[in-house]
Amino acid sequence: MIQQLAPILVLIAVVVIFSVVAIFLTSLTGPKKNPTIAKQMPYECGVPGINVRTTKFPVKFYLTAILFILFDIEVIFLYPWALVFSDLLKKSPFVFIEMMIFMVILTFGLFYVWKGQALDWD
Amino acid sequence: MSPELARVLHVSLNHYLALSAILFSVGVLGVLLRKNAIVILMSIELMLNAVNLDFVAFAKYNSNIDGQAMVFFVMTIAAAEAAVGLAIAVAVFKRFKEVNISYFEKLKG
Amino acid sequence: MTVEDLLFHSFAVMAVLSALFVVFNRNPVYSALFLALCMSVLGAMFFTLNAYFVAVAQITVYAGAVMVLFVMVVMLFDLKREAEEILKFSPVTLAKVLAAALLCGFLVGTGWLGVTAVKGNLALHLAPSATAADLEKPIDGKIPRMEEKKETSPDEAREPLAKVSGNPDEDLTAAEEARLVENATVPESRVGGGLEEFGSTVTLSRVLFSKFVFAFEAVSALLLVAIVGAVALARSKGGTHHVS
Amino acid sequence: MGDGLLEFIVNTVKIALIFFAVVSTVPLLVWVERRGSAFMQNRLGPNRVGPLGLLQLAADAVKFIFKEPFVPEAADKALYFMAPALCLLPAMLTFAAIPLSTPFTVGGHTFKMQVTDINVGIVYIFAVASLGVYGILVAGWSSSNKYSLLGALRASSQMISYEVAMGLSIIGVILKYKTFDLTKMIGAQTGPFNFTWQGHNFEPLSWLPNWGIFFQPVAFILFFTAGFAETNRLPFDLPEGEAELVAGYHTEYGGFKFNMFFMGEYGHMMTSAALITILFFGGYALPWAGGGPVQVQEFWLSHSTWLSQTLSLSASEAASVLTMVTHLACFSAKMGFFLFVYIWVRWTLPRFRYDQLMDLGWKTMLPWSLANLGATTALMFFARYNPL
Repeated sequence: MIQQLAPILVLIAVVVIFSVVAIFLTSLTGPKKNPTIAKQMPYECGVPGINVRTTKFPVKFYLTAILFILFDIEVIFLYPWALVFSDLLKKSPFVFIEMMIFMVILTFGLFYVWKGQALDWD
Repeated sequence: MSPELARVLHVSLNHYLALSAILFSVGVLGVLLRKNAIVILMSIELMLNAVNLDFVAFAKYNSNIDGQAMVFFVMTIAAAEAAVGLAIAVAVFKRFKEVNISYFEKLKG
Repeated sequence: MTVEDLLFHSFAVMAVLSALFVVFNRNPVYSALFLALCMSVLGAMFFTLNAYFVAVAQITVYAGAVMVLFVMVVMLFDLKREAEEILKFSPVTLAKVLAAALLCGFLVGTGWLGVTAVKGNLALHLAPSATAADLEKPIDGKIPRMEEKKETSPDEAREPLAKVSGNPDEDLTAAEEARLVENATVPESRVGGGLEEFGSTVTLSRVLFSKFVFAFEAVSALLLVAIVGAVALARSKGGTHHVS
Repeated sequence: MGDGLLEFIVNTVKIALIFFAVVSTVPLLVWVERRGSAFMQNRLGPNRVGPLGLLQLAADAVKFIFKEPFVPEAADKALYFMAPALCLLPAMLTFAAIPLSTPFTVGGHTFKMQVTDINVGIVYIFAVASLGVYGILVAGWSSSNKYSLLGALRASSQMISYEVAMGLSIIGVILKYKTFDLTKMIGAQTGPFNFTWQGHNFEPLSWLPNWGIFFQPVAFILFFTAGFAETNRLPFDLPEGEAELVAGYHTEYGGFKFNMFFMGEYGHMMTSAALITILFFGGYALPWAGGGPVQVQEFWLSHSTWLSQTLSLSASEAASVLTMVTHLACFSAKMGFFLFVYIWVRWTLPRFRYDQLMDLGWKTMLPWSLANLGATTALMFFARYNPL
């Protein structure tokens, strides 16, 4: 356990130290800050920028994320199943049937999403 | 380090239960104190996570793998809850431009 | 203090601090990011509990999916800092905080005492030198046995614990206490049964798809309902909130 | 304790070395990308600084370091500074689980050519890779710029959409190898092509290596395609579509902070190429070396006297070092090829439209990965329970 976890923690520390040192040192080496009004504004291509974000975002983006969560759960259940599938299959075909039921029910969900035009982006 | 302190700091199931209880209570506090519906949903997720910690700790200390299996079902419920809860939050936000929990009263009728 | 203890305590501090930031930060974006941190830390903690697959599943599902949705929603609603103080002084706030503190104390107390009580029994069962006769012996009558606890109703169940709560270790001799502490954690060799190293993932998968098969199929129904519900609520065309 | 401390220090140094190796591969890849694109478009590319323009890398680094540390006024300062690190971290953490070569022994200590030998390797990589979205979202939001936010939104939506197909395509591979461990997957791919159906071995194809791609070709195509989307590269680089969004989520970044986004992107690309190599092309194992790494070790045992004499190592230790170098070279060659393919595709294909991109992810790749999974499972099922 420690042999597996400790290197990850050390690597996190290395990356964090690298990032902090790099960002801090480059802020020292660079030329002095010279903020002008135009430079401080949000970037805009050639015209004076507007500082407020009033952009409306299509609800499609949330819907994609929501669907992702639900299918991600499906994938998480599939990983351990795939790991033991061939072993359990030697005992009985039940392991095949149970996942087929699971998949068929979720494919209904996909079908509903598809027909409900929740996946259309135009 | 005194032996008493060393004994208290030596990790056992109690420590995991205590940590889980603290996290759960922080989640409860969030639900009670906050008015932002999305933060309330987050606090509920925090409570579910505290329960997951209990399950995994029990699985280890009772050498019973069932606890780990339960975590998957808790996770599924948490994900379904977040998906539907945020869908409602999006719907409410589109109508009222706010996600204050008091606006949810106006959903009826 | 072993490395495991050190890891636990640092993870615990990180988890509690980030949980507190979730609740007490007025900017919901920070709340969401701190919750993602808290969940990742808990994932690392699962790793130390030898639950490898659960740990990565925790990070994939919670930190990688659920919290991404939260962060996206909060960022795109552009919810800035909240105007109201979270902890403004009023009797209601005080009552809320006190209620949560009481709950916390109660949970920690029951967890701690309950485990100490049960563990007395468990430690004996797991002691390497335990014989069959030892296992039959009740421990000193002071510590409730698991079987007794099951028979009592929830209200009565608190009673024996309350008795013990005075000082659980009071009537134990020093030798017994030392033995309890020694056996406080189940020895690694006795854990066996699939909790060692990679066996845990395979055993977990087997249990998941044989013992919990009904729950597993119920999960698919739950996910189907959630998909239909979320799409019906959130889609723009033909949804329940179609704005013309 | 002393021994444990030594091990800890040695491992820390190893981790730092692998980290800096990855970080310093990035400028090399940038050079290949610039020269390669120039070659493909019949231009010259950077050729002034140093031989073949190789010192351009150093010049770029100097330029990154001596830029004005610019922070937009409307930005959320804390998150603005954190975002580059959040982008770099998952890229490095995923690469940590990649086995680069066989372990080697020097002075009685065995070193693994891998930061951490995690037993749920492949799932760990997916878990950490899914955290890559945060860096992008945080960068886009904290910059307080509509282009950044739109770019971040597009990037994260695209990444999560293709993550489903990517995760599903891997299931077939796990079904085949019955493990999450990347080293064991490589071990299963040594030797000649071995496909047995109903007790009959496919003899005529035994000249092929036993690579995963011959068992899961559809999974390979899906994984490879999803890899482009996950790394936000052309033809799926809409988040940075410069005609619409200036530079996407890192519009407001400059200097070294921008460089860190770049490192993160190329880090993801390297992990992706390494994963393709391991899952479908035998990893570090030499093709056509029948006995796999063991055979290579045996070969070096009888051919390593020159090294064991010069470095005064024992024969087996010298052999293990040479085996490691051989396998590392093999792995680098395979991974380098796929990195080149990434660059090649970038300068060959045009960009998708956003609705086409989402349609491809949800309406083409998701059904295909489900079909691949169903077909693989059905084949395994009928191989066991033959209805005929």
